[in-house]
Amino acid sequence: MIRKILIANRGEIAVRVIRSCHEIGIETVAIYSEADRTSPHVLKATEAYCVGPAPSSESYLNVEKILEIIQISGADAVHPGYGFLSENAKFADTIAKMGVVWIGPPSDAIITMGDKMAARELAKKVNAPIIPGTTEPISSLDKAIKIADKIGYPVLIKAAGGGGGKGMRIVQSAQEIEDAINRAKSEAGKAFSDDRIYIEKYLEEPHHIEIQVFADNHGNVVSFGERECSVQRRYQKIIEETPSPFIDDKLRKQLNETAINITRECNYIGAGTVEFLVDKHKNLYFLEMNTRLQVEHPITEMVNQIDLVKEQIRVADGKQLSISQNEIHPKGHAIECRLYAEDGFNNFAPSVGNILEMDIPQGLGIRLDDGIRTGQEISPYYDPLLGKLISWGNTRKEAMARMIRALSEFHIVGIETTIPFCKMFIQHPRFQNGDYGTKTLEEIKEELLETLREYSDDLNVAASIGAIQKNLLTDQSSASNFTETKQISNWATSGRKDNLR
Amino acid sequence: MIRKILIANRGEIAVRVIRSCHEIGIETVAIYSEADRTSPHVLKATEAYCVGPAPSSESYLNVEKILEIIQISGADAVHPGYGFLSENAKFADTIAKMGVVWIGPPSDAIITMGDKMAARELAKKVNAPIIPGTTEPISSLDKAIKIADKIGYPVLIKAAGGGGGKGMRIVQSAQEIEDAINRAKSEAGKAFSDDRIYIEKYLEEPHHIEIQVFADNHGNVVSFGERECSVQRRYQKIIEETPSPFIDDKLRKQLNETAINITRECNYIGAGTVEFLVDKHKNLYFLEMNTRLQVEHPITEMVNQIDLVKEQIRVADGKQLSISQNEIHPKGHAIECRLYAEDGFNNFAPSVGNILEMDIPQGLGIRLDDGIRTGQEISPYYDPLLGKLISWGNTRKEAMARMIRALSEFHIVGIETTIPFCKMFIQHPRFQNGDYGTKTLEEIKEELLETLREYSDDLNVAASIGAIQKNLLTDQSSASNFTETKQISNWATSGRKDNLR
Amino acid sequence: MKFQAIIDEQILNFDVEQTACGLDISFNDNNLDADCRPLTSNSFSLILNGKSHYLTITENDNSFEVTVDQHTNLVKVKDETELLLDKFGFSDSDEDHAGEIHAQIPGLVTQIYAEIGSSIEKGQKLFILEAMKMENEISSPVSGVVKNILVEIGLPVEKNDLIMEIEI
Amino acid sequence: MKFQAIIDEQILNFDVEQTACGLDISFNDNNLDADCRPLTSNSFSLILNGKSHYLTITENDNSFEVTVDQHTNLVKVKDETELLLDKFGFSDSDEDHAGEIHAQIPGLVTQIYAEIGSSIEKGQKLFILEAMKMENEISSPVSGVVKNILVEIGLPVEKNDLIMEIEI
Repeated sequence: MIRKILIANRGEIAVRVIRSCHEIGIETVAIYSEADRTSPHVLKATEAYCVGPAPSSESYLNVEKILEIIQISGADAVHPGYGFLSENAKFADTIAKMGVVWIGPPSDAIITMGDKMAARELAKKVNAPIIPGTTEPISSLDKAIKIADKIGYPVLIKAAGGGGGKGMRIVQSAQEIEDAINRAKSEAGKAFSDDRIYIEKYLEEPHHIEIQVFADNHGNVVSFGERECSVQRRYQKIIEETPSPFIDDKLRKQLNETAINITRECNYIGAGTVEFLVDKHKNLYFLEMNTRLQVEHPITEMVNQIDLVKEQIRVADGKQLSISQNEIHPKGHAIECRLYAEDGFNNFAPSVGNILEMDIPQGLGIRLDDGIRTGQEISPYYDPLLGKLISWGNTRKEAMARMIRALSEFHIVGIETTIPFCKMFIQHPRFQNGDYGTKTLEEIKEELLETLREYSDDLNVAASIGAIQKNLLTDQSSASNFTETKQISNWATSGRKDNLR
Repeated sequence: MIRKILIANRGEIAVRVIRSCHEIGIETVAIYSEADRTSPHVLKATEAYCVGPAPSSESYLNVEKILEIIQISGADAVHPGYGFLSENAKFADTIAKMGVVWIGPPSDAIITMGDKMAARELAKKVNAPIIPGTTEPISSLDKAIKIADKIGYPVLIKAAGGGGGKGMRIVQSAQEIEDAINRAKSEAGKAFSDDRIYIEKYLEEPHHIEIQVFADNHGNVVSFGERECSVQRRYQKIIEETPSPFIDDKLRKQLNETAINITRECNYIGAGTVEFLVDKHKNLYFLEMNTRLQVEHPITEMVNQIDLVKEQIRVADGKQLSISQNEIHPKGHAIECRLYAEDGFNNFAPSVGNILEMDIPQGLGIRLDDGIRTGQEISPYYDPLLGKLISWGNTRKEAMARMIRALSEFHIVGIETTIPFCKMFIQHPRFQNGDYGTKTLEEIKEELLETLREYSDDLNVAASIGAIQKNLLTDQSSASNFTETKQISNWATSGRKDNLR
Repeated sequence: MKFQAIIDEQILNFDVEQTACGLDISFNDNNLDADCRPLTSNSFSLILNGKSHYLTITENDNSFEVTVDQHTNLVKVKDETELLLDKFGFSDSDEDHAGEIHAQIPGLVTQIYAEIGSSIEKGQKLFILEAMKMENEISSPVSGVVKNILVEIGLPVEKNDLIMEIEI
Repeated sequence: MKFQAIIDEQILNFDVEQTACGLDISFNDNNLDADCRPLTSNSFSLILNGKSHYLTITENDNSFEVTVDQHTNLVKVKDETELLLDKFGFSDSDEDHAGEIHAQIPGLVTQIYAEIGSSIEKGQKLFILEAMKMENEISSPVSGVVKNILVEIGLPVEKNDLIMEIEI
């Protein structure tokens, strides 16, 4: 019986885990770096211990110190959250060997699914489709053509020696293949002194779709349905929703079954996520499995009305899952917006500073998984994720409208966030119509900026009045000196703001 | 088609209505008294107009000015919220005659159900049980005995001439009745020079249970289930939950059917609440009908996953209800705590002041319907309700644990609130076991205070360290002068805090 | 630096040194593992022997109203200078004002239950102050004799107005 | 009192009188129905011709960063004295510093794409600053010639450190 859980993490996920623990009467132990002494997870935990200096390598990844805190605090279980040590099999093993419960899958499953090739092999065993392609680089033209024919067009040719798009080619048909391979090899040879190439299936307008699975050690494996995670930038997810507006029930069934098969095959226990790419022809391809709780797990919780962290703890405690597959019937629609300390309208430039004020949206169908507080200093040491805003609605339309309503109510002063970007993205017809894939963000980025520039005169007058009012208040509180030398223009003022105009 | 709604209210309910309007693309018009210029409902509405000075009679009840603002703003509908003009039939009528949609029941229904005798008669017509008793005062001993026998014991004898418990008697059996009536008459005669008395059925350990009904003008009348509202103080509800832990399915069915019958009989349209008293033998008695949205409507929304304000707007717009009775299956359990600006541990003394800081609980299963913001001045002019915290869980146990978790995370600095009281009440075995009625709060009040006094030494040391730290910071920021005369002790410091020790 | 905290009629003695890493605090001559950090002007995080506490603190006349994990207490703090003054009998006593009953909120006095000269028990109701749509019964914080009544029934009072004086 | 607001390359002229009930504001000689009230230090409520706006404002060097209904703009405000100085040619120009590229956040410079003397187009990438576990590409806000580079690859920089100077 677990009584006290050490959460080997920080930020919103640590707070998330603490909340569920306290609701089931389990005490919590927070660890914090010196930069995080007054962060919310420290304030909300039952106990808190310093784990080292600010850099992750000396604190949240400092295994030795964490083991020491486990001993001092008497924690009988460890929840790793996501990131940091969550997919570190050795850490999982060490914990388990101490007689402390590891709230995650067995280390064998972590190792298998953490290895790209091993995961691919395992997927093949259960007949899960994987993206067809070469796993070894080739330099022979004949062999390359044969493989391309076998994979089927369109195919993607990639240079083995380097990245950055050099030597990369999309080939639509057999007529073009010879010429394309020759050119790719030549380009790659020049650029990287290595003319070997990979060939793989080119996925048209791919969607990133993942399945939330859960297994206990009584042989039960269930799926809680899919999450559509195609709103991405540089493989960083920004907005997720469930159900996916793109897939149909046939594909949904296929995805769920495939995910369950993979989960069963790797002797999984606990919460996991099986990621797929789905092309525009609704072909699915297994991508990888994340052997931990996912950032975007709340949307699955909303439509299933279940607390996945509590299920993790149940299962780690040796109990059965509280729900069986035939009781799982997702209801309604949920959307998550990730709140990053980044300026969505300036290439997602990170923002640091003090959170001076916050006005947080509330009300029916709105959930915030937060990891920040008023007065907090956002430091440059960690991931810029501040929290996640989640909306639920009976329909996709309602969930979207509710999210827009909530984002409009959300004011954070002191740092830039992705709130305005998320709002405009959700308002865009491509999202409204559910007509988007992993490349959509890149495609409509400029259009969003353009819309932002369409300023009404009213807003300009409003902004001016505010500035004048603030100016008067500032002058009153501190007699201003107009001859004072003022320091001007770093790229915050000159670069970033130019973009906003 | 409604496009712009004026909300003739303030505080949390005005904010609540604004949120639903914006989610369905309807613009909102706020009205505000001079004291409310910077209150949240003004900040969140599309438009806002001043309706007069602080006192309600000159602002939120100022019909003439409200009608003027309807004209100026071009609002095509009015939502009255609860309180203020929400049950004012004449106002409803005036609005309707202007060609503006009244989001509430027809004035006839308001009039009928607002009249105690008329409502009683209507209830009788549909065979709804009402509390048996005399409606006219009597002074004849014989007649009184006959009536008491007919009603059945226990009965309550009340003086017609006055209140305050004088002349009031509970009579358990026929043997005691003659003596009791004589004494009551004599006491009442002396106290009020009027020896007439009322006799009514005495309800043992009564519960206050109400049914949320909804009707459209297509003949559909549905019930969304009950709310248990027995945690009360001076008839002011403090904590509500659904489903009621007290009633069984048979009684539930009876309550729902009776409520629907009454709703149908008074030609109701829109959202309404039928209130009942239920005694310990599970006998139900019709009490009254509230012809408006109820403060505690969110718990019904949580278990039914429906937005009742959106339904109100639909129905006012002439559309059918979006849901039929056989689709209504409440799921899980919801609890609401009312956050009053009152000190729950000092006789609910009201508190005014500036909200200096707020740390609001978030996360899965938690909803806040808020009407306050950081920096807001809580004035003495209006109802002390600041907002409502609502928890949802798959079970009653989970909803309670979640509520306690959320209340523990809730910090408001600057005014006293009922947050600590609600937390202790929910933690008390009487609430935990679902074993409470309308008198429980009064019964366990002292015990809660006693528990509060059981201070651990650790907490005293913690408080002292905090005070010393604050003292040092204060000294640093303003050089302190120990000879300065300090003004001490109003009843805030001497009276109220004594109670807290 | 020595500090005395008076809380719940107990006197707690602390010794506090300001070091580079914060405060070094001893309680009853035992060094505490305590780390108290301001979050905002009125909120603090205290880690005391590993346990995390959330404190909110407001200044209230010469005391601090401290809420620890939602338990509120009044704490008086005396520093070395004040302790020295106490020792030589120069302490400013609170007792002088203990019988002054002030209005905590603006409102209307609608009932007065006492007269000048009447004896009052601690907890006995003194008057009703109507505010926020509610009748608020005000009870006496002390026992004594009513020395003065400064309001009349039906008249509005402002916050902190003196309403009664009770001689203890 | 006259004020000039410079926003989005437009110049807006206001006339503001402080009255008992707040500010009386004229824009282009037309009286506005405007009521602007502070909510906290950085938030304001503005009711302009009946419409309710939520404003957050922070001071940023000599400008205000104003967010109205989540649209952010930089606004410069000049009062009568400053307008007078402008008139006589004493205005302090921003242009002097426009080519200075500072680090907006602390981080590590991992790539530099320019050399001293090279011509730079507005929008061309200058260097990569690694922070918050991300690579951040910094582009030039101006066109010009690189005059100075003050960092080296692999070295950490603090917030506001000068990284490059570009002669416009």
